Amino acid sequence: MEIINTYLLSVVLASLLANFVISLYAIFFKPHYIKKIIALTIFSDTANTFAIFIGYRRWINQNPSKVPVLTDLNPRAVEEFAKLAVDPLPQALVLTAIVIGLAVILFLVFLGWILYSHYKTLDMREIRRLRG
Amino acid sequence: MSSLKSILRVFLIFLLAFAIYTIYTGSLTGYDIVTGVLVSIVVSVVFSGMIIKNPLKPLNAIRWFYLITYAILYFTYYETKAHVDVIKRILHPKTPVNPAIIETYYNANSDYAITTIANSITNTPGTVVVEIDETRKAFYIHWIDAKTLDPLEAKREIFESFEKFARRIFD
Amino acid sequence: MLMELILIVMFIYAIAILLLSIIALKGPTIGDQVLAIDVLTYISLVLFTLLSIYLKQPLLIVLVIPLALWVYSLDIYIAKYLEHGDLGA
Amino acid sequence: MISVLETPIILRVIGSALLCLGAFAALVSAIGFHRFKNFYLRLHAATIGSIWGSVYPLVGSAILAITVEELGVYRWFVAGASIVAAFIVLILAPAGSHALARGVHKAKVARVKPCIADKLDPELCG
Amino acid sequence: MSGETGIYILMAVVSLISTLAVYMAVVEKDLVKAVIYSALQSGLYTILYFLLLAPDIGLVYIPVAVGLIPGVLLILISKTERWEKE
Amino acid sequence: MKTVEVVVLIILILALALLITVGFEHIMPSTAVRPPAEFYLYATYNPYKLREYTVMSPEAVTAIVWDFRGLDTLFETSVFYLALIAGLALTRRLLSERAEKPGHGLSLIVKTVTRITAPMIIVVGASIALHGHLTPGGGFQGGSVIAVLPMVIIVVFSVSFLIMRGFTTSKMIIMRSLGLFGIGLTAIALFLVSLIQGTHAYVFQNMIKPDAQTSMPIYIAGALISGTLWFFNLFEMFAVAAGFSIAFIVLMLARTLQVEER
Repeated sequence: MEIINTYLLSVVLASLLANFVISLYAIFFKPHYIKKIIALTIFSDTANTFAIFIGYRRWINQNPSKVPVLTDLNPRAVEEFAKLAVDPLPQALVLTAIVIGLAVILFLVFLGWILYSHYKTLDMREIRRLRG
Repeated sequence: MSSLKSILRVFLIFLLAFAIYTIYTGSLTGYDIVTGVLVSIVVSVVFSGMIIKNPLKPLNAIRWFYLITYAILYFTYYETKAHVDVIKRILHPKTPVNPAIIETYYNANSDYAITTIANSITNTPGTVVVEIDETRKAFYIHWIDAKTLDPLEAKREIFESFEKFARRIFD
Repeated sequence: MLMELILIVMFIYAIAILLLSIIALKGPTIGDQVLAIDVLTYISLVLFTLLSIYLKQPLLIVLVIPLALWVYSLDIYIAKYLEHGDLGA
Repeated sequence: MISVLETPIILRVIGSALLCLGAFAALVSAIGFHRFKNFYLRLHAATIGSIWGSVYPLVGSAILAITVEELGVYRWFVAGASIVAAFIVLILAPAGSHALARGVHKAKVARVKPCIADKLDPELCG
Repeated sequence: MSGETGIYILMAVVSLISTLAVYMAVVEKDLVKAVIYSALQSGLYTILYFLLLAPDIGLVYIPVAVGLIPGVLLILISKTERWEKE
Repeated sequence: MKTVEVVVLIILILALALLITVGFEHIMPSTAVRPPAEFYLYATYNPYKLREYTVMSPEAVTAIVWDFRGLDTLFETSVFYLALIAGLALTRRLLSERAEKPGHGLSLIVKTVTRITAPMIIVVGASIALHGHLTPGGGFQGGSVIAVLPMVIIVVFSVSFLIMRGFTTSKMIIMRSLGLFGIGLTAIALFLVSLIQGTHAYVFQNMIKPDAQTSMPIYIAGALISGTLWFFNLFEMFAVAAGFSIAFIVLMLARTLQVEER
């Protein structure tokens, strides 16, 4: 049973790695600017998911692992919470990363609009050619 | 009179906002009540003109009675009838369909009544409102089993009872 | 007894999500894809509720309301784009 | 006469029935997406998925959550959130379907097929 | 079958579909469709965050990735061009 | 047809997973978390044993975001604003807000439904932010939930509708500055107080530390507010919501400006 669980979790890890590879490929080799932005969002989301996945905690003796939020406020609940809850640190780091990611995407979108009004295209090959 | 009406309007939205805040928060301690009241006051002042035009309508008990009757009737009878019909069509080996976009005319005035009718039509499988023409008061409905193309007959077939209730509730 | 029922229901919902995501991936037109994503999300709301009952973690339910509120935003963006070609008009 | 002891059982039966209905409807809706070959027909399968597949089981799980004692005071939280989510889906899903259908029809992305008549734009028929 | 394995199966299936969505988003020439694929990927990641017990991330990820990024990208597409040339 | 490629992709992933299972099992999540995480979980609400390190907030994520790693978050917030300001600076010169005629928008049904959901959104966002120290949520979450509302209103009604209603960028900038000012003030509040009193306290301090014995209020009238966390959440909500709203409005006005330029 244990090995099946490990295999299923490694399917998650493998797909995240595949997402990394595919989106990195798109960021570097796809010529269109908007496609690059889409790939960038996918890349940052995958990185965030990867961080949270690393912080996941497996079940202990059929006890589901817990959300990192305390529900009862008493000393015994605190002890149990520290034994069962998942890692809150990656979640805290990812939280700000997502909002910053959106701000960066907005900046890139503004930049794309400026680029388009200058060159009348967003295809990177053509922009490179137009610059001479 | 008009100032009383606007205060009433704000108060009604305040109640709605506070109810949602309480349900979403899921607890009713002193902290929740204080913050909920503050947030609801801000929201109701900002949105009062946008949601309710005539504040006397929501205070009418007969409208609420019709609303409850309509909800019970709609969720038990009309939904079941329409769902069973479409589920039969999906599971039938040949998927028998007979679709058309038909034109019908509604007879309601307020925005909420029109929206209720249209959402009721769309929420019953088998009919979807594709386009609404406000000047001619026309719905264009995609109907999976077009029994008729005549506007009046189609109206009787699809949404006459919805319209009756919606006008009693919102008009 | 109840938990087994919930597990079976969740299994059926997972199959439905799988079938819908096939349409969302290959659906011939844009409309089909957006519609499939919609229904997929509405169905996963039920999955979320059942999971938070099954895992005995009521706090997970907070995700349901924002998700229900924002699914239709994709609909209206696509609809506005197809209708006018400009989202601000 | 319903005694206090039996009430949770009745609630559980109602909730479980709604859940089973929801599971069946969700599966049928997903099958319908595969069996119908046209966008406008799929709209009807989508309605099954959103009403019987989502609104009814959300109400059912709210009823079930009240009877689950392990959740403590938070069961009202779960039940309230489910009810509000059901209400939101009930009013937003048809608006989304309508907006999408209108956009697709105006942009002529999909044809109405099979079709008896199209009063809105006869060219799209067939 | 225990509940743990069930949760992990769901996780594996969801992440597999998300990889397919990412692949389709990258190879698609129609940029509107690429945005829709990335929205599908966002929805699947939301389910994944839920299963990984991160409601905080879900709460910030749903408005940003489901509600805002498709809209912002569609604005840019509507202002510029829809098709990616060969 | 892409079916072949998709099947190849699935098989590749499954094979890679097999490889990971056999060879790299130790990188998988296990039943334990790393020691720092265990400390954070143990210290987030623990007035019983760790009074000198606890944040008194049941929400571990918000506790880390605004207390254990509060300085990080402050600088991340400033990065976020720099990105937004850089974006706005690109179009700043071209910005002109005039209440033109209202646009077409979508159909009546969608408009009415959006009208009903608009207050719901603000209430839900405010609830998320104000309960950030008790239940999942916080300033970033509440702010981004609220920030979707201007976007939806722009799409469903039109951008000129939003401007005619009074949601101009200047008002949004005032709101955003208010939020940022509040964040800064909360960060140094305890330092200023101890400066006046003549005692010792750190910048960004929340609860008592071994060598700084002043503390923000944990309870106000019996309600747990966890010191600075409540204020940070509130101000961050304003800042995030207003900041994104400005960006959307400017982004939407861009089209008309481009036409006028020609």
